[in-house]
Amino acid sequence: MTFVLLLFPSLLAALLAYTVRPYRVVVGWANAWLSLVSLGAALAFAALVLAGSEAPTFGPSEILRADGLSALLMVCVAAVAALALFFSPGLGRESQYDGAQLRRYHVFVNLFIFAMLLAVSANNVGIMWIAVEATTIFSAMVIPLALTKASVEASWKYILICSVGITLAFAGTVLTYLDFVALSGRAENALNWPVLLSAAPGLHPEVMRLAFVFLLIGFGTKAGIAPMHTWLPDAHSEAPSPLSAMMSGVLLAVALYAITRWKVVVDAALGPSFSNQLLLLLGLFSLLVAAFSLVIQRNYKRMLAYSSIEHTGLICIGLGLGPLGVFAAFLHLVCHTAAKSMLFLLSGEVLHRYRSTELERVSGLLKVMPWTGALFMGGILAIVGLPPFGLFISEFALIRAGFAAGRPGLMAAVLVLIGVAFVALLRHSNRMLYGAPPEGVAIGEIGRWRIAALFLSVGVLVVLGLTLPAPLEALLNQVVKVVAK
Amino acid sequence: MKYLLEVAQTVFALALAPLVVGFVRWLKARLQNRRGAPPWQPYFELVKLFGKEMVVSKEASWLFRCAPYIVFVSTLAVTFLVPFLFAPLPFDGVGDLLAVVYLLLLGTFFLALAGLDPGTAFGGMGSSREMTVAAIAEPTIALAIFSLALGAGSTNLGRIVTQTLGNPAAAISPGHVLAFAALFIVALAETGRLPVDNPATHLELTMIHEAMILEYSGRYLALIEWSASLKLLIFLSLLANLFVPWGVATDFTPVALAVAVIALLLKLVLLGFFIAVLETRVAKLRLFRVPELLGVSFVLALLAVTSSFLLR
Amino acid sequence: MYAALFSQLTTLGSSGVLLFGIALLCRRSLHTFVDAFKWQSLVLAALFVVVGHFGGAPELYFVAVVFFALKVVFIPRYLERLARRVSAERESEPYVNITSSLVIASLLVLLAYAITRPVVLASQLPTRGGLPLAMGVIFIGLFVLISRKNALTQIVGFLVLENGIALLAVLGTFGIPLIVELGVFLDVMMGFLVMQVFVYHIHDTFESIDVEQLNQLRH
Amino acid sequence: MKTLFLAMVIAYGLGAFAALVGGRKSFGRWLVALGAVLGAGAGLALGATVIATGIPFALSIPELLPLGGGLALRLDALGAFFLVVIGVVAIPAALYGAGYTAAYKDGRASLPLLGAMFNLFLLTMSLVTLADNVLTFLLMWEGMSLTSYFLVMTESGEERVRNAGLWYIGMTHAGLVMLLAAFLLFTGGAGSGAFADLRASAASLTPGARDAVFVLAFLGFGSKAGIVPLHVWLPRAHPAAPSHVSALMSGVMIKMGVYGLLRVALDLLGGGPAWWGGLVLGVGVVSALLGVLYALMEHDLKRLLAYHSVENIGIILIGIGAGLMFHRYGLMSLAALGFIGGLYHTLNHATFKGLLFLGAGSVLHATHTRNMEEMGGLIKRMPWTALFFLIGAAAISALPPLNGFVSEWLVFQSLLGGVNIPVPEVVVLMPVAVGLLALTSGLTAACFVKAFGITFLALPRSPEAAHAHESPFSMRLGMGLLAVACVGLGVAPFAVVPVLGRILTGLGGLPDTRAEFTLNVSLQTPSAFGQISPALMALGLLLLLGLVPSVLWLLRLNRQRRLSDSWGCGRVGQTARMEYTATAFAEPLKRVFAEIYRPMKELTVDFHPESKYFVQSIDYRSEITPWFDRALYRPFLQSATFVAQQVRRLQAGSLHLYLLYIAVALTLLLIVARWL
Repeated sequence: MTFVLLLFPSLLAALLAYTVRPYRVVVGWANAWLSLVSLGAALAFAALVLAGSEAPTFGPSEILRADGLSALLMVCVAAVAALALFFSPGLGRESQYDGAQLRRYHVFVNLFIFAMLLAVSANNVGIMWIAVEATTIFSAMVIPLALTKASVEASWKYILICSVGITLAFAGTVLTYLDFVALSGRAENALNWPVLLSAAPGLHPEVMRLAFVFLLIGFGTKAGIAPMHTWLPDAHSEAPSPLSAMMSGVLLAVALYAITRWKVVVDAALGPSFSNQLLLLLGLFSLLVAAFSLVIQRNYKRMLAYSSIEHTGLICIGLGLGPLGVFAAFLHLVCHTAAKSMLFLLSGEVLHRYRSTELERVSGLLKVMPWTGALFMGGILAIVGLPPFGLFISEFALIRAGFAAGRPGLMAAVLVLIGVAFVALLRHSNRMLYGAPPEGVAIGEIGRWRIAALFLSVGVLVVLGLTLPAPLEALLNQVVKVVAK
Repeated sequence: MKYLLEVAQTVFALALAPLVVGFVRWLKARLQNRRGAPPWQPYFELVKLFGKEMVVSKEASWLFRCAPYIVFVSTLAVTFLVPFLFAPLPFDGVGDLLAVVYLLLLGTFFLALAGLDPGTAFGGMGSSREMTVAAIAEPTIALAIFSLALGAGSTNLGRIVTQTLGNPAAAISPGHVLAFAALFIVALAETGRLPVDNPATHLELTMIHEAMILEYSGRYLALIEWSASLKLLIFLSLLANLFVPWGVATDFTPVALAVAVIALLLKLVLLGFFIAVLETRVAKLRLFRVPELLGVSFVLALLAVTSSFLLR
Repeated sequence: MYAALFSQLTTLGSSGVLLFGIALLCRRSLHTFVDAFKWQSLVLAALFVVVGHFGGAPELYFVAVVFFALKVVFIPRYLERLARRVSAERESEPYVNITSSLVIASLLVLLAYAITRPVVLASQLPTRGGLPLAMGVIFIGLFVLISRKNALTQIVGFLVLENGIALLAVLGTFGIPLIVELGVFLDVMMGFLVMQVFVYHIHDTFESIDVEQLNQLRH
Repeated sequence: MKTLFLAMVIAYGLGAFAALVGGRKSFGRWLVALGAVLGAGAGLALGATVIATGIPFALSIPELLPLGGGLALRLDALGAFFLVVIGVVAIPAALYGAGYTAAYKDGRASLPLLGAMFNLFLLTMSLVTLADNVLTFLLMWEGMSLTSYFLVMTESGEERVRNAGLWYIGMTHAGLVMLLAAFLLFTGGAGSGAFADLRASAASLTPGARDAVFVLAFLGFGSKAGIVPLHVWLPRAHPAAPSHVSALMSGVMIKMGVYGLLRVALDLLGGGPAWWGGLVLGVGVVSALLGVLYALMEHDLKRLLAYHSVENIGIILIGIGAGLMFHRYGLMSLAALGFIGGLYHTLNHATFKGLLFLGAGSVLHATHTRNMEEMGGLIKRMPWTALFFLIGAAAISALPPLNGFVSEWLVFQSLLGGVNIPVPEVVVLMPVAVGLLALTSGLTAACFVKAFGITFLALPRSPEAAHAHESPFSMRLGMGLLAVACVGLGVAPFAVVPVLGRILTGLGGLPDTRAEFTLNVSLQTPSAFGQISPALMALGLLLLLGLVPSVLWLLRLNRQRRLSDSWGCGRVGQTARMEYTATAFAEPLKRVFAEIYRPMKELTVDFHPESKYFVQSIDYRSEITPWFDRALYRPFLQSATFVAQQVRRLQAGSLHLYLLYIAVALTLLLIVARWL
């Protein structure tokens, strides 16, 4: 039942947006409020998991399932989705988009949310793959809301690269299934994750190695792991900001979730060292590419996108560092989700006011919009890993895990690269925040409620920076139990 | 009693100081085949200056008026620490050799400030040069102290003197000799003698000390001149009594004190003669060659310390 | 005897699929390009039937029908229409000329053989002989995507890539669970529809569907 | 003690809150200052209590920072000393700030932010001294850096300030990275990271790991302390910050690096091989000398002071480095001497540098310029500021009987004690250190003659300087307090040194050596190697200063005084253009040390078009780029940019290229998975 409450609202919202024609403001609001139902359901799952109940399942051949890992991701996805929907275009009176565009936006964004929620609640890894593939398709439809050369280019690259990548992931899925069939014959629920996991120790290591490479490359494309990240800066910078917020905040997390799921299976077959090494390798490479791409950057949304790649890299490294690392990685994921979604939403407001995504054209943000500017600064400080924000703690935990895993050299490299990203990000954001505002930019704040909503994000980050609430800690421990026994 | 003697020694030093300057000047004149003013001429000059009115620049501040006193007092304070006639002094524990150096630096510091105060170009030039020389002379002084302290096991002047007296062989050790040479060069620089500075000239571009005190007159100038001569006496006495301490009284019998006075005068005559000869023989160095000279002294001091180590 | 026939049929079929994939590389006009893809899909659909029959997986008949409808009828027709609409009858020069393409394709097939060795060893199915060929099709699909400049040919390349995986699935497992298979078809269809929408967008904004000009977003 | 601790936290908190609510109003500014004063006062009292009673204060909040073993606070004597140092400077600085920040009402800066960050800065800095586990320490450390970053960015309207802020936060982050690595290497990534555990596990570390921990910690703390060549942020950030903040940053914050070094090297690691001390000492000497050399060439008053902070940190490190070396050779009294010298100089530098920065702030406040070439004559217009600045200048030049002299004397004595080290190779380095330290102190005196002379004396060089005015009472009060502290610390070392001895007792196994350092009102070094009594010295100087004029008065000499034009060798019509400038003042030293400065000179002469014997204009330009900028940072930044440019090429815009990346990545990983 809770699964219905989780998944159904976004489908309903998409349907609503589809049937009401032309678009009305009330639809946008209805969708936003509906998303809170999903959030409630996600929280309910988290509570269930914390209460210690066996992972609840749903549907024919247990097609949906919610263990700790899923619950954590559900909460993240639902929360960011709700936040993004409240910031969506078409909720106020004036909008830069026309009715048809708004309608298309609301239909596909809700489908996108549905696909993400499905991906994290699917028990069947095949369904999970389908849902992840669907996220690409739906989100690609929203990127070029206003048809410009840049947005069309970005969305074409996005859909092609991600489709290719994700197809490769399917090849990996098939290879695993093939191995499973070779081991124990065909079975209808063979692709269910627990079934797969229990069979995993008997699977052929050589096949599983190949399969994991396909899966890692495939889902890694979606997660923005270098060198498959190339679509990410383009798509994030051209998408409407609420969509960017979701893509950067949770879509990457969903893809990482898929990788984690598969990692568990592969580890059961191979032992953890193979997948860990690949994750560390690709994570470090992502960090390298992202950090140095940040050094010379002219566009603030792209800057944020590269920062997402950086954090994806960090999370990958965390995943490759054993239980402590997994704990840190998912804490990092939660914090990054909160911070980055807020930053992208704010960047939407900045873009709206300055009418440019060029760093050079944006200055004096703190004067133009004091609260927005302050929030933006808070977000930047958070993502570069300064206290009192959660990422400081999670990065600390991550680095500590690296030292505990006996990889000081790797951690040294990580620290240096984080440092490069740190300076680069602060340099660019300083330019945005301070100085004199350019001529012709109106001075004044955005809506009070939006500010308040984003202060929630900051609040979450600060709380995570100073303490670790017991429920979250328990949930993360559940995740660690699922991922790295 | 001890304290009275100490005060008496200071008064003696105060009284002796102008004579030393006058003696060197007279000797120099004789060496240059001039008749020269008598050695006691500086006393007349002091009296004359004390009797004159003070002309003070409009631009100068209170600092200009205070500086002569500070310079004089800091130099005077040093005389309480230096064993001119006997050792250990009762005030020995108040300040050691480092304190002596820094007290002298205190005077230099304020004199340099006073040079800047009236805002003339010459004053500034003098201050700048004075501070440059003082700064680059510092390492040598410190090392010379190091070397002396190594031998004596203390930086306090009384201890150094008594230790050297107790161990005569130390006085002719290479470390001692080298340190003496180094400190001698520094003493020339610090007291504004040739080849670093020419005390006898007011030639605009070469003067250092004189440029600084150009604006002073009357009592102020008297105080400054007096403290300058006192500084010369202090340095010469330090050279004389720290390195060659024989004659310095260690008890307070009149005989010992009389011997001490005579010994000190003899050593001062010797040193004064040496300075006079030197000042007759060498020309003033260009300002930017001075660091080279002080560099030589630094190397000498460094060698002194090193050899003290190796022979310890 | 029965098993040997099955094995030979599937190997033959997979070779056919691979051959059409390679044939794709020598095609210049869009029409023939789509044709090659159509034939490839047709062979693949037939292979579904064969595996369904010999392997005792009756749901594969159903899959074959859907596959046929989608990839042999629906998509090629749509592609043709699309090509006419955006007036892209001929492709511009590819990055790699045909001769080199063929050499690279053969190397890719060799690589596929080398890499799938453990998979072939792991599988006991009579169809396992075709697995390297399926991997080869995947690589060739990727290669088409990389070397062709036209948005439409890229779509075809992508579809070939999918065909490769479908081949892998059917040979290695006699078809993945039906519900997943249906989901995949849904995705393929939606993906294709969205892509063709974008082809229109590209055509509208750039006045050509040459992907090479999509290079404004950098760094 | 808990009450004092809570009072400190709450006072700072309320101060920050008051700033956010009403920081713009005059009343609010006073509340901000009040919060800081009360907080600092409570901190001071807490520190003093801990030192006096010898009982550490401990507090742990396991609910916060659960990942790092909870928020663990423990104030031992060493931390307490630094807490006291914070209080000593923070109270005057806060009072001063109440008046100083009035100038920001013009909207150049956000007063609420400034006030809030000021209080939070003090709070986090105070908590650094209390932190008792790794995560708490790092959190407070970074909190201190972040809040001070905002303080540096106060006048963010200026490009220069933003640049300074970036340098600052970049360097400080680099430092944090090294600290993080050091601590995690220390703990091996395991355990709660409680300092007690670290102390216990120090012995079980391999020598290599210990060395690595030490070097990383030294670099990390050094970047905060401002050792050469990691000091580059100092001359940038300190001038940019408001002056009372500069006073705190320079007077106190950089000392946290010293605190950290002592904590890690001496307390947690329990000392190490001789080269640790040698490294610290060597870096100290180089920092001291280069700091003062570059200070001499500065004509920006606050930059000059910032370079002097580098110099003084160098002196502190000389003491500490000597202490570490003696510690290694078991010469515990001498080790205590070195550490006492370092700590004493820490306290002294806090007072006189705080004072000097406040003085510089008053000048800036009055003239709106930091360029010394536009100042002059301020002694008449700002007599109090001038007096206080003079006291600070004399103290930093180590002139007796002020505090700088005492601590430099202690450091000198510790170096002289180096002869007791049984290894000749080590000993022969000592004289070099002595010589360079002496050179440093001489140059410092020269530099402050320049700084004070050019700024305050002679004729005003600009209309702003001519119309300068004295600072308001609150600012003078702040400076006055510090000036008193300078004098007090200078004449009463016999009271301070035993306290320092007590603080050191037990650290890294140091015995109680208090008895060896004092003799009534005198200060002496172990086995009476040297003995001074600044108190008597001061008394004597005062007596003589009274006596000499009295005697002259008694002699009834001519006391007539006539005001007149400056004589200047007969030049009349004295104007400010004839004055010696700061550049000119430093010129001889620039020539002497040209090998180090390597100045870039440019001389352009324009002749009259008719004849080359008539010169129309001469344009002379000379610029000094510090060698570490040239040799270290520029290549580093260039190579980072180069790498960035290469990496940027990945995102070349071509879809085919991107797909190729995927294919290549896939192929490579498949090959890896199949065969490796």
